[in-house]
Amino acid sequence: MEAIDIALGLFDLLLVFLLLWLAWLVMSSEDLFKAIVLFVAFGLLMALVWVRLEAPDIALAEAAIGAGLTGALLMAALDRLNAVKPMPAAAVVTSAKREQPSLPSKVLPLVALVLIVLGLGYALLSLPDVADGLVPNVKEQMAQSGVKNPVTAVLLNFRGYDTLLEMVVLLLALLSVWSLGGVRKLSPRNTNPVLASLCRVLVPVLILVSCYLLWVGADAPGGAFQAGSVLGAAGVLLLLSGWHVEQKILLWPLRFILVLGSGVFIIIAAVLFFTQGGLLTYPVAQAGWLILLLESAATLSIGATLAALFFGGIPKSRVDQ
Amino acid sequence: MNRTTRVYSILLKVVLLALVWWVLSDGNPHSWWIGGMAIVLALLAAKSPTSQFSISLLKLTLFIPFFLKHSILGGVDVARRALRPAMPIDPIMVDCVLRLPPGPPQVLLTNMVSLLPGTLSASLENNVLTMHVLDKQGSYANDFLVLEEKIAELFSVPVLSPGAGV
Amino acid sequence: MQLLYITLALFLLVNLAAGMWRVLRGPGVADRMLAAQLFGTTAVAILLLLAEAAGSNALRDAALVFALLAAVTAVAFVKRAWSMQEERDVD
Amino acid sequence: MIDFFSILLLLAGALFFLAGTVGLLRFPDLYTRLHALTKADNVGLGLMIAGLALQAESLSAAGKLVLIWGLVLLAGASVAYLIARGALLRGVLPWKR
Repeated sequence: MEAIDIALGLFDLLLVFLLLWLAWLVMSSEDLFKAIVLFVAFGLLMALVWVRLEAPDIALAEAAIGAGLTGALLMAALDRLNAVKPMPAAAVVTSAKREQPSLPSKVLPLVALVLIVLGLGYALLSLPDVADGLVPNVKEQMAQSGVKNPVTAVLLNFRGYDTLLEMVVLLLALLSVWSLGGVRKLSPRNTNPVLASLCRVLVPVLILVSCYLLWVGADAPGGAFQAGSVLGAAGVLLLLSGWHVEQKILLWPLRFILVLGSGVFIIIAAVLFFTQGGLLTYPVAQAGWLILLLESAATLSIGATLAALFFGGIPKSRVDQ
Repeated sequence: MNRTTRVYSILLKVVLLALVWWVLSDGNPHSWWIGGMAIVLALLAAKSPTSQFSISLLKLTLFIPFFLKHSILGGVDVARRALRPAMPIDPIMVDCVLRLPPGPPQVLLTNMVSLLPGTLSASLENNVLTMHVLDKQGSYANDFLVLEEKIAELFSVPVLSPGAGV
Repeated sequence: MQLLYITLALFLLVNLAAGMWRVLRGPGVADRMLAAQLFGTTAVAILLLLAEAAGSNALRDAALVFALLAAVTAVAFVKRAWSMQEERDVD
Repeated sequence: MIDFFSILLLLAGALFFLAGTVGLLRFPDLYTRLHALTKADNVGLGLMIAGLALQAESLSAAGKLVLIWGLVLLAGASVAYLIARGALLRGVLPWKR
């Protein structure tokens, strides 16, 4: 089996090297578009790293969010940046600033960097050689969690408030984008038949995959965030192909779906608080379906939020001003 | 479009989506309660404009070997050109007047052209397909006509007036 | 078979590293985007090889998600990010 | 016997991936690079998936592999068209010998 170890060692080595190189290139690139493409490649390699670290849950999440939707979100952001100021001017400004770096501005970041590296190195070296962490605790409690996948058990049961707060963060992100102003209208209906037929195939498949990830999350890698971002991708695709949405749907139903995830979480937490005496401590018999309910609501909200983030400003239909 | 074809096309979609779900869930029989809901949702999203074209499954199975053979040939052709030191390419843009009706037949043709040897679709506008051809000495014109006839057969539509050319 | 899967995965990773040159070189934004597309397909293949080597169904799901979302990113590029940029690159 | 075919298909697939990368690096313009990418890579992935599907433990697992290939194929062809069309609209001229 030695040859396998050598091959795996080389694979890991090349992966780490590429990852560091890409990270450097992403940060040092002056061309924003190039940086986005490099960042997508970075996310892609990151997913492979999680695979090698035997964390398929995170690999799946990284594939869905890091390498997938983030690229689309960043491109939408670049599109809006371009609308604000033309690129060449930005490049001129940066190169002018570059001319005279004073000595402290050179040395201080270096010192900070060395300190951080030393700190990280110390933290890494002071770790115990073999650490079980919380694994035994999780294993012990698995029977009470209502699901079979330990990651889902941790995210939605043992530490359910983590996921609740993440939902709120997403909502806040969207609210801050909306509060920046700028009402956007839906793009006109697309007449490109090739794109339209691509959407006709991809959107149903994306919906099926999203439901599948939601379902499989109970006993294997998957779950609300992966499912939500796949759903969000379906929304992005529909937006790009000129999907027509009625104004009345954009007003209340959309907002309802956006807060659904956090809302259901909070309602369940409140009900449990009065009946069980603790926030998000599910009774064992009900844990399974409660988690599924929470995850379904969260999936819808995450999907809608990501699509809305991609869209940018507060959506308005074409007719309405 | 009459009632039977509409029922047939919805049924075909349900079967295809169910097949995808079966594959996704690894044939797990306990997954179908959520699978059923997923299929209904997907169907609602896939609500396509009424299309007068339909494909029989028999014709599709006959079409697949043709497609596989030619896409492999396409891969071999471009791989050979990329790997040969002399890199024998001599590209040109060609406009073709399509003999297929607009809609799914033209879209399928556009996508297929990009996978077959030496050709790449670059624009589909008003029944004219602009292709990028990798080697102008190649047999692309003939291959294109054959492909068009195959697709017409697949959709059971007649090829219109003979009009392909530069 | 295990050894073959891992070796091929390594080979594909080397391929991907070579493709980096096109991202850096450009010249146009579309050229860079193409290289990203190549990465997507290659990553799908690597994930499937690793999935087979580890016998893990979850990695096949990751490959599927990858394949789907790479397409969405590419469409987002064509419709959104590829507007004023190319004019600068063409001149 | 099945293993033999698998190995053959996997190696052939890798060769096409190599050709795709070489094409991406060597070909002179966007359009020709698109040729290399859509055709060579999709055939490469197809052959690899065929090799892996022979090893799959169940019919549905093999089906998932085929589904992935089908999606990559459709997306590859459509995206190639969208990019080529975009380039044409922006006046990117094809390279001539």
